[in-house]
Amino acid sequence: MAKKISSILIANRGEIALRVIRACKETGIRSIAVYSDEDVRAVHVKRADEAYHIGAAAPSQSYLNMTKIMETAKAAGADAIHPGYGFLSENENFSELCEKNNIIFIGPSSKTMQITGDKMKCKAVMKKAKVPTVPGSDSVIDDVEKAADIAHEAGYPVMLKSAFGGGGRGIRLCKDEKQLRQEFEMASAESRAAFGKAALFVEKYLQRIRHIEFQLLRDTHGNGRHLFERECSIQRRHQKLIEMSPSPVVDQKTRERIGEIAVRAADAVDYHNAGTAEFLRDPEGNFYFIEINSRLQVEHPVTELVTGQDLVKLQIAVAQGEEIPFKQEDLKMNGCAIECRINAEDPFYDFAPSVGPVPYCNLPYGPGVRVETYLYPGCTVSGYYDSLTAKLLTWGRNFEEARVRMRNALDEFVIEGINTTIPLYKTIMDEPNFIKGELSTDYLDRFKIFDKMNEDVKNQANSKAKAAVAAALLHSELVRKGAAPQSAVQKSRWKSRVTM
Amino acid sequence: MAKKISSILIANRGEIALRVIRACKETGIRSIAVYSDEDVRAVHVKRADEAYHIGAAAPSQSYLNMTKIMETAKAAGADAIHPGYGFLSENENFSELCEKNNIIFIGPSSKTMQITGDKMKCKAVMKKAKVPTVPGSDSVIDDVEKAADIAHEAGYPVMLKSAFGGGGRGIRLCKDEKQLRQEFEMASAESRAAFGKAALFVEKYLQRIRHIEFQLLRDTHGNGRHLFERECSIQRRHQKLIEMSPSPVVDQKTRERIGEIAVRAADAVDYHNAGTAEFLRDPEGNFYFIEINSRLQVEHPVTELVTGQDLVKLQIAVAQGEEIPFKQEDLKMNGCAIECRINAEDPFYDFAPSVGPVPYCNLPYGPGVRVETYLYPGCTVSGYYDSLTAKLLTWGRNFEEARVRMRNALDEFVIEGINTTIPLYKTIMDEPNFIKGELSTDYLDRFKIFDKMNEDVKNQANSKAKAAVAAALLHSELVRKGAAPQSAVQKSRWKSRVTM
Amino acid sequence: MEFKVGDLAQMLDGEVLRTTENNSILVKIGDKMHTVRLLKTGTNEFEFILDNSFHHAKVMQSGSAEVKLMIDGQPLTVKKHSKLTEVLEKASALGGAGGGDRNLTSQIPGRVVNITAQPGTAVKKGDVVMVLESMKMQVAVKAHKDGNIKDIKVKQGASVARNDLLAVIE
Amino acid sequence: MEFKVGDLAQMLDGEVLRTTENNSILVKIGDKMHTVRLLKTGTNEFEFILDNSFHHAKVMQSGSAEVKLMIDGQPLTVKKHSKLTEVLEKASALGGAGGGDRNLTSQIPGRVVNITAQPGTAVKKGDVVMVLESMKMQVAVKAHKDGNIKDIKVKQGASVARNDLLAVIE
Repeated sequence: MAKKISSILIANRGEIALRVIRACKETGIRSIAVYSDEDVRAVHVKRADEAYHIGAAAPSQSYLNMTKIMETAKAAGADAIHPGYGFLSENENFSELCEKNNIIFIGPSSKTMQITGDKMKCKAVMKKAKVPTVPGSDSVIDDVEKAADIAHEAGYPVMLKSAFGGGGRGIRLCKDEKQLRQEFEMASAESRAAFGKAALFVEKYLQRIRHIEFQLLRDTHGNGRHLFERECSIQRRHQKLIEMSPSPVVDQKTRERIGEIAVRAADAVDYHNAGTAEFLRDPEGNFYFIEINSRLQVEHPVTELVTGQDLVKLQIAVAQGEEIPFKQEDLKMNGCAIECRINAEDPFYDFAPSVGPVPYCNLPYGPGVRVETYLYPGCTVSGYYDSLTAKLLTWGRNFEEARVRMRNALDEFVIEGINTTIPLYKTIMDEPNFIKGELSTDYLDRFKIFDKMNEDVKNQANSKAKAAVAAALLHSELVRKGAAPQSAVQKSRWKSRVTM
Repeated sequence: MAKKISSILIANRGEIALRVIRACKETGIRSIAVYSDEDVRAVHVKRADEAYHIGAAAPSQSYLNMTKIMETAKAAGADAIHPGYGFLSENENFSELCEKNNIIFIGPSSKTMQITGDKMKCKAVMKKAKVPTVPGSDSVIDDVEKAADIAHEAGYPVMLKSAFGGGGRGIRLCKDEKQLRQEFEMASAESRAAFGKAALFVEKYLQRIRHIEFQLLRDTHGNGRHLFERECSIQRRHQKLIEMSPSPVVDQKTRERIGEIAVRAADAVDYHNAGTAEFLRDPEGNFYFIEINSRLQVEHPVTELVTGQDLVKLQIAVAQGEEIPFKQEDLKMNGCAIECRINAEDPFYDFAPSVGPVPYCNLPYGPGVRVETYLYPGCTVSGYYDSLTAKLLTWGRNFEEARVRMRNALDEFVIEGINTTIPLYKTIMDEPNFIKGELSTDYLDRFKIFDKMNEDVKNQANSKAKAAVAAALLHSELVRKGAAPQSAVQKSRWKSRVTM
Repeated sequence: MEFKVGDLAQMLDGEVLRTTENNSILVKIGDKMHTVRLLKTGTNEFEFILDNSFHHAKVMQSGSAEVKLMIDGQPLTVKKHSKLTEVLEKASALGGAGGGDRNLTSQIPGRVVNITAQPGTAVKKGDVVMVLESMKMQVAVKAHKDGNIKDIKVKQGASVARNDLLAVIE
Repeated sequence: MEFKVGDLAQMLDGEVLRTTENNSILVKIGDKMHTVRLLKTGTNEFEFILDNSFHHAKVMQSGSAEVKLMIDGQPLTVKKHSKLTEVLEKASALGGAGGGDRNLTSQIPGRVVNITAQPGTAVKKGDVVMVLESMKMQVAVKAHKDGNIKDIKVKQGASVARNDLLAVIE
């Protein structure tokens, strides 16, 4: 394992590929990009030392094509593969394929991923390691009596989940035993019809919860560290939108206590490299482990800003067998960082995907501002891949400074041609409950944020009324003098708001 | 003095105006820009809450026009004026004009500026306050015998300087007493002919010196703090090019010792607001105070990156009568920061000014990168104002990390249409003596950096030879097929390198 | 001329008075005079300073009755108001909500993952007709009006571009 | 065809062999085969991948004998070499260093702060003729050839634009 990495193939695209390329440039490592037909003009192709075409636009033909990527890695002489996030990053088969081909997979071992990738298996391991998990069944249940027993122990309300569901589907809320019994019958019938077995599990239903996660790093010598928490409670349909560190509800004592639990979780699965232990926190302050994300996360720069560490460079160091160069007590939380995920979705139209050319964009900059993006003027946002176009981060000495910097940076961020979630974040940055740190996973609904956003946009539009009239007058004058064209242009926001 | 500032007129342009505007946006202060005819499309006009036209392009007609600026400040209802750096920032008359008009000048009082603006007067005050200055005469000398005495005390070699010279002109080096007597005769004759009196002074000649300065902040309640040092030794013709903090030769003990002296210097002139105490350091480790710069400096973000403080916001706080919100011992040096001044000058052609439209630019970003600039695609670099177009800063946990990040950020920084000092900085970032921290004000000459730069550029060009042939072949093919035009474009680097 | 801006209830009266020295234009908006300084004119955009504040305007669409603008990144429609426009608007309003075009088109590019409505069946406005996938998201395409599905123009698995015809509802 | 690139001593032989599938072009440079994948063609620039590395080329000037390129931000002149070019080059070299044009033009915009040479006086190449100020810097304008100052075309204090005629040296 003590092989010095001199070249890395990045099996990903977009801003995370660029992030890894920059880390390679800083460490003198040859960076090898791969790209699909759709990405010939993508920024990761331009910035990498080398770039190899791997297939058609569809992910299955390119960024998910393990065989082709492995072939390319060998042909290019790559020492290691960085999977980024998404795509193959949590695929234990790919990690195993790398192991077999003697190429370093920058992430945990396939053995570890087999556990972390299976929620129930992982939960069992964590219980054994005395990591607190959400009360409920340890494994799938086919028998309603057992379900009732477990529900009784965990306390109502409980959730009945199908092992075959995912992303919120197949979840049933049960307020009492009577409802549990009814729902169990229906759910197991459905599940049996579709998959041949019931395979349900029971879990305590937690209300007004916060999503708080701990950044982990563990080397092959068994040294485990946590790099403090990130609060990621602002979500829409289980997708994180805003992340920050520190969490407004985590004090130093809690940080140390839960951080230690997170490291214990990493030890329990013999985790290598960077990862994240995700927890739910209820209003009473209880933390429940839910899962380990066995990869670098989208929101990793939040942690970089408050710790000063470079997680990608640490990933590389650990992957080539080095020990983590700091002790737990060496880490200090410095200031506050916030991240907004700038997605190519229309927040005024149910977050419909918005794709196409971006003729112009202006990235914000200045004190305390960091951007991670693949956008550049003249680029194209593709419908084949996910909607994250940019991560906007701000750092401040405290939450308030980070917040006002974010508010201003959002104003400076211009992306033409597509709709993005920027207007939503502008509303949130000014919203009193956000400012107070009153967060929960149902934040958007609880505080009617979309109504506020619509109101804000209306007010902003109204404040521009005089300028609009002036512009209309100027336009008439210019047209009259033959100086301006009668009409224009590609895709406006109006068109994309027509009812579908 | 305890008046809360709610609006600030920024009597400046370029990146520093934008810097102050951002600080205003963060603190909810109305920002008022002023602009000359040349700057109608400048970024500070676009980003400020309000923008007022103040005159013709020439600085004397606009940014140096005190009367017009004061009129505008009153008409716009400004509570305060931020002078930035350059222009009126160190003009005691302007500070006084603000005082008379009851508008807060964000800087020291006119009384303080009268002292700091006069080198000899300031030196006398500092000697009294036991701030070590460069050995030599306390005031101008007309008598050769006195000059010889002082030179003897300071130790040869000494410099003979004319009080009427400046910027390196009128300086004579004297190795021994004989030479001093000869040079004194000639210099005093010249000076008498030109100005009616000799007015010379004698100063110890320091060799292989470093320029190290301390950031100061002092409030109206008499609290003085230093925010550590910046090493600014890499200079060309007394113009700083690269600044960094910490200095490679300042350890914590020295930092505290000289920092304390710097605060004492600020006390001695009853300094208010942000300023800088400049020192020379000889190879034996002696520090000699040379002057106080009574304004925010170009290189202030270096200090912001290693302290986490926002100097412009602190300036505003102190200007409205607040006490400095931290104690000296609260400040911790965190990591290392480097700044490169991206000037619109051609380093391959004796740093000739390079002005005109910038059809395209790409600002670098990513982990640890900060840019301060007025550039945007489609902007114009004017010949009326100074050549600083951008400040590129990087932060790292240590010098090495900051350095490699700077090297990569310089690669990412694209500015089309004008020549800049970027190639020079690329060479310096890779240069062994820079990496070792072997710096002095004659660094560029001592290590033949321009030769190295020319060599680097030649090698880079050669490494692109195959790509150039491929491009020439493609171009021929495209022309043959009628797909590409025969020729092109505005201003190329060749044209601007033709011998003048 | 009277202008109706966005969904502001109030009308704004606007007219160009004259060009002053200094490349500026004097305009009257409402009952106040304003100075407009034109900084830049591009093919479909211009920059100006109105009462000492900078604005950027992009003309997205322009007709005799209305101009669709992007003011400082903010979409705004300015209608040139006259009695005639009012009459026309009322007339079109009488056509009923969702009336008009029979074509249901795609607002996004994507892949057809599921077709839920069959030709010949009746749908109400808002009923899901099919599901597209784009950016790893599933997006329901809803009927834009009440009516009968006359025709489904795409097949499951097909790729569609923005503005492609998906179905006809009569 | 043979190419001379920049100041590289060695010549590079280059030819286009054929277009392959995949929108790629097979070229021979020196004695090696290379695959060029053209990604984008603009009015005066194009992007391509040569042997798995991305390059951006901007054509700054192009003639039958040479192309001036910006390759990845690096200025490079590629001369198409032939016996004829060689002969022409030698001939022009015989014209002597600094020969040719009599016009001394300004390479920068600025203000004339000092004129140091008088009409009728002799100057050597590199002698200072006048001093311009731009960006708060003083820039010496030097004679581009040996000769006599025939005429000074500007006055002290005047503003000059880039490429303005400053003096005539014969």
